[in-house]
Amino acid sequence: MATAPKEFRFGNFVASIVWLVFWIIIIVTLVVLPLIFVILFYVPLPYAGDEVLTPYLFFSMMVDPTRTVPIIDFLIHTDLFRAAIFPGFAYAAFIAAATIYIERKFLAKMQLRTGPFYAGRFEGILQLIADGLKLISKEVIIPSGADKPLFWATPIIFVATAAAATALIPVAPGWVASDLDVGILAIFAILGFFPLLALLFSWASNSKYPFIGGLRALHQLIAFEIPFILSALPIVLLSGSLNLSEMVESQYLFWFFAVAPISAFVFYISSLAELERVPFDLPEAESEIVAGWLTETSGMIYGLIQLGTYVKLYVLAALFVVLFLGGWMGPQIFPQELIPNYTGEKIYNATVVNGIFWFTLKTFGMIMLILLPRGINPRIRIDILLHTGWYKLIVLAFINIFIVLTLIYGGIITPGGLQ
Amino acid sequence: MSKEYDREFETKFQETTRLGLEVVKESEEDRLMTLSVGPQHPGSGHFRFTIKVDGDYIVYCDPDPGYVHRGEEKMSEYRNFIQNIPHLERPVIHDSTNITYSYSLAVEELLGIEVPRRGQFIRAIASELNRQVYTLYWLAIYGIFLGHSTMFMWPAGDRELFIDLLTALSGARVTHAYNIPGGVRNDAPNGFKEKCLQYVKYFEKRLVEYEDIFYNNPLFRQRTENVGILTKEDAINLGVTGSVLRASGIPYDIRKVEPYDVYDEIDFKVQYMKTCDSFARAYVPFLDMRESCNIIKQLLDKMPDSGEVRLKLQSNPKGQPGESYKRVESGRGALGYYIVSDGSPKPYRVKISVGSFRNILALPHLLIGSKLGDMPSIYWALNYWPVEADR
Amino acid sequence: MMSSNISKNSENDPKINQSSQKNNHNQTNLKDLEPKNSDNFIDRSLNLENSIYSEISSKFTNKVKLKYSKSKRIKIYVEPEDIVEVAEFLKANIGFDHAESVCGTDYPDDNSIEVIYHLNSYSREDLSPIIFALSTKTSRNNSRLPSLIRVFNSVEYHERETFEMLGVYFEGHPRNERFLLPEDWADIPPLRKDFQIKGR
Amino acid sequence: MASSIIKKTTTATGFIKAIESGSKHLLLKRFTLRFPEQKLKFVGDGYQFDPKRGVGIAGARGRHILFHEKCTGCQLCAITCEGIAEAIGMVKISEKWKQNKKGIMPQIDYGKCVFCGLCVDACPFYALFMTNDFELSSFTKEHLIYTPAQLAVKPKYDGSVDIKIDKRGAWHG
Amino acid sequence: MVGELGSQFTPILYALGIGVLAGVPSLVLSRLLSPRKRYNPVKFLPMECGQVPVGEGRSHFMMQYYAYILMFVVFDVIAIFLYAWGSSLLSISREATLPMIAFLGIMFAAMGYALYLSGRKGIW
Repeated sequence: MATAPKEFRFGNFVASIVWLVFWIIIIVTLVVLPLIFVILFYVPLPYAGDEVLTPYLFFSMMVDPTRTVPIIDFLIHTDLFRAAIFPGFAYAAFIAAATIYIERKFLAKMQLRTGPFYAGRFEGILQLIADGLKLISKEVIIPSGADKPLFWATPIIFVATAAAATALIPVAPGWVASDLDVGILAIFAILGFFPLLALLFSWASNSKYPFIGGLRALHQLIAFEIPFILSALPIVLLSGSLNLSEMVESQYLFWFFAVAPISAFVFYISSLAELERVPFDLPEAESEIVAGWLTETSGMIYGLIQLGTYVKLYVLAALFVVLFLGGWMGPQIFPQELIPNYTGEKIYNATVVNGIFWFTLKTFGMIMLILLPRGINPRIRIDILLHTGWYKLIVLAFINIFIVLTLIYGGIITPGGLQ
Repeated sequence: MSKEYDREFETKFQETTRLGLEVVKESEEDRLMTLSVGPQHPGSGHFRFTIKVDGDYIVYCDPDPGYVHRGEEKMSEYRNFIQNIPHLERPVIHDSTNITYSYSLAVEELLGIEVPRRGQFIRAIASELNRQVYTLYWLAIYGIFLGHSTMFMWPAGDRELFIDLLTALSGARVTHAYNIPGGVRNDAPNGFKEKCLQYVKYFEKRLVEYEDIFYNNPLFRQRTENVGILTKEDAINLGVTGSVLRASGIPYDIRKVEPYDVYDEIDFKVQYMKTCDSFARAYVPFLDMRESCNIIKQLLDKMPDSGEVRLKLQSNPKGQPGESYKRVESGRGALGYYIVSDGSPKPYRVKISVGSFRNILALPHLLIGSKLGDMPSIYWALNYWPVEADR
Repeated sequence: MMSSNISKNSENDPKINQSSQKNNHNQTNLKDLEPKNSDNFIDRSLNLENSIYSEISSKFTNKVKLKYSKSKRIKIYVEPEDIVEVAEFLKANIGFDHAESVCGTDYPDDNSIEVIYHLNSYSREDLSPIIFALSTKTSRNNSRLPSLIRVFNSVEYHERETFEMLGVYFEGHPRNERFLLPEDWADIPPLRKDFQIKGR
Repeated sequence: MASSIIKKTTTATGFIKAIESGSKHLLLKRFTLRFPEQKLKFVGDGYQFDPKRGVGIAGARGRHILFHEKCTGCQLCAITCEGIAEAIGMVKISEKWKQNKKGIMPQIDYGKCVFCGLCVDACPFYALFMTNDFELSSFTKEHLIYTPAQLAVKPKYDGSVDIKIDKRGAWHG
Repeated sequence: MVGELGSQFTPILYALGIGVLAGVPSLVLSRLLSPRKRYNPVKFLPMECGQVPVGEGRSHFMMQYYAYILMFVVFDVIAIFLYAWGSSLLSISREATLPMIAFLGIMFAAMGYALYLSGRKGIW
């Protein structure tokens, strides 16, 4: 595929490109543009600011850049933008990509290696793109006897589920795609999907090692779901709400980590298990069951599952930040006015930018903390895992619940803060 | 594992499991899953064993080595004593000095020669360095078998120190072809002693880090402690050797038991543990590495500064008719060569008795009744090198 | 031919001379090989070997034949029918508790295959350095030997290997099967002398 | 009695020590040898052999170097190699040397050579040595066969990197 | 009310759709770009470490730890119930917590008993 044919000539190549461009222009002018106009004639267009939002407004940007501001303002406040780009999927995917790079360099540093080094001029910064290109150009092998629709669909559902979880994370005041009243329950519901997807995929791939891996994923869910849920309960008690934004708002005086450190610890351990990261990577234990439920994955199917995994990592790190580390709360370090005496349309909001900054910073700190065990721990065994979950972590979680209850009923803490 | 479950398996498998016979009842057959571990398994190496799992427990195990059988013993009969050296070190390229060491000792007995004193010292140093290389490699694999990626990288990196020393000594990184009947191929280069001391001192500091991150790690302890108990009686019965034997409480080290060359002048202790579990089997090689550092220091200290390192043999030496059996302590235990000579320049029969081949006998014994998750920690703690076992 | 070399070296280098006197067991091997020396050479270290052999020969007077007894190595020859008995005696009364290797050697001239069990002891410390070679012979055409697996558990894989490499059938061994060779191996046992390597 | 008893630590101290040990290494130098840019320094010029004393001279065993003015075409290297790798074959050469009546010299196939260096040990005329150069990869098998003329060229190898040890760990530099 | 709640959930559906939009084209593109060679049927066998697979991949297979699974089925629901109580803790009277504590006590006792029994019977 990749090699050029023997009768390759550069002139022919350029000619074919010119020919292609010519035809594209012809088709666009004759077919696509009229089609757009016809559609625009019938579709009622929304108002952006005081003007009707039409494509012509974009063209007018060349003349007067300030005229596009209301359009951008309008666009970034739509649900679709929020779900797709900023607090939602694209932001999460960007952080996931950064996480992969950071993980590799961080682990390499700990292990006295260099890590990715040659792709990209600086310290292998383009390694991820290279890996993506490699994965996308690899053949996808589906084992015979596999459930083909499920086999193709599971990676997509995996990514979609991870994307859905990102929609619930509040990044800055007002900046959340879906500000649910039952946000934390919704996140638990979505996160509970992943082990089932692992089981689904292992069932679909009709092989023994994935099958055991899927069962192990299920056992991991069983071991850690209850401590995971219980460790978030003190926050609900303290903030009196199930809404994630309100949880952050109620931490304006102190982080809940101060009152619920044991819960935070339990939450951290459980999220490691939830993420199948190293002490708990039993479903992918390569020395026991080849690659666990990922054994039959190849090419882009593997790539999508990895993308979903790292997006999930972002979601859990962000959830930890939201629950225990005060979300976007932090000292105001950005100035109120970016450009002094600017009187035009306002797009820059100092509070929001500040919130995003602190949130991202804390999330990255948390991601580093989640990455750390991979460097220092071996894998755990499944009976120890279940034992740890049921005998130790549940008890620890309850201890913190009772501490918080005592604090509330003792009148030391009210939702307003310390008394 | 609970007591009841254990006993059930014990009674069932006590007699027959070791022989690899299948004793699972017909009615239970349908709920077992047959898994083959290897040859293309990240947890096996060039080796296959078929296991049957009942849920999380292994109920049957049948080792099937031979994927890298080269017929070294047959090949040796067609080459003369010197020419055998480069191919005999192929089974364990990470321990190639030791596997040619005992060959050289055996051939020297047949030829009736003795190595000059400086040659003996350099041989012993090369042997110790190479044992470090092997043990570090083994430790690296043990780390990654348990999912500890740092413990894969650190020993694999520190191994480079000893490889560097051996490169300076012999000229090749892994396949040294350094020991030869009559001594060693060449003298140590200038500055080797200082370099070696520097590296060994640095390595001793690194060993403390290994202990911190790996051996004292609670998760590692949980994975290995009380896993795969090989009692003293079983160890003797199965005839295991090397670190597996010493982990079962028997201080048996060829360097002490039957000192070859200069080892009777060296003051060192045989490292052993009495806990008999996987942890002991993983920890004894570590203790050996630490002791090996001491040995290297002593050897460097006592080594004569000059002298011959190799006897000048005739180009195609003929052995006296007879046979010899010589052993050295390799990274995997006793490594013996049994060589029969009929008076010609080629050996009549060469038998290599290797530690790996003896240790693998304990694998079914230990695996049956244990959990699937214990499989890597038991298997690789047996100090088994598939290529060496196959020869 | 080699002795000239050694003497030359010893004269040149006094250090070597000293060392060889110090660790004399390294040197005994050398002298053992020469029969005329071994008669009048009395070494303290050979006491144990001699006592082991005298113990065996007192029990099995005519059944065992001493092949050689040198420093830390003894080899005796036993007829196939007696080997289990001798092995049991060695294990129970003397203390050789495991086999280091089982080695078969093919002698087409005598039409025989010699099988040697190299025995060693972990439980008796004074026996640990000694390798006791228990050898027996069988004919090449109908090679059958009693298996020692009931005596020494450790011979299991070694005997299996000897079976496939030399075609010696061990009666009583549960798995006289292919072990190291490929699954589709269909030739004569490869370690027999009439099996030729390609091109040689 | 061996000092084989390991200190029993609690779970918490075990983890804390492990984390400390791991994070300490974030400050240490990287050990990796970045091969094409950095090349290891070897002892001497390569493995050589002194037939008079019967002892080799320490050095890396890379590809061979053949001194045409000393080679007598005695085939000893090829005979030695026959039982090992069968990499050395004797070929006719066009040039005339006084000591080489038969006009044959070794030609080495590096696709087969195992770099044991026993051919160097066998050469009694100081004609065949080994050099530091180990980068022999090529795209075809034919290119791995080195003719006597190619073997006579002294290769350039500019390895200058060594393992250095100091307080910030060991590194290649 | 229903419509309002529904509109709250729509961004999640958007995000789901975007996930699908990210996944499908990459798979399609991969399918277009990657080589597809089907001459070797052995290539498509399920992974069995280089051996020809024995038996079915999907089989009746049981892990020993089913006591945990049974407990999970019960206690997961109870854990979610706690949220209903926890979110309204500040708005209900203090006496309402007492039955909750009693409920937790029963839950703990039951769990402890279950863990103790399953540990004793050696189910895992």
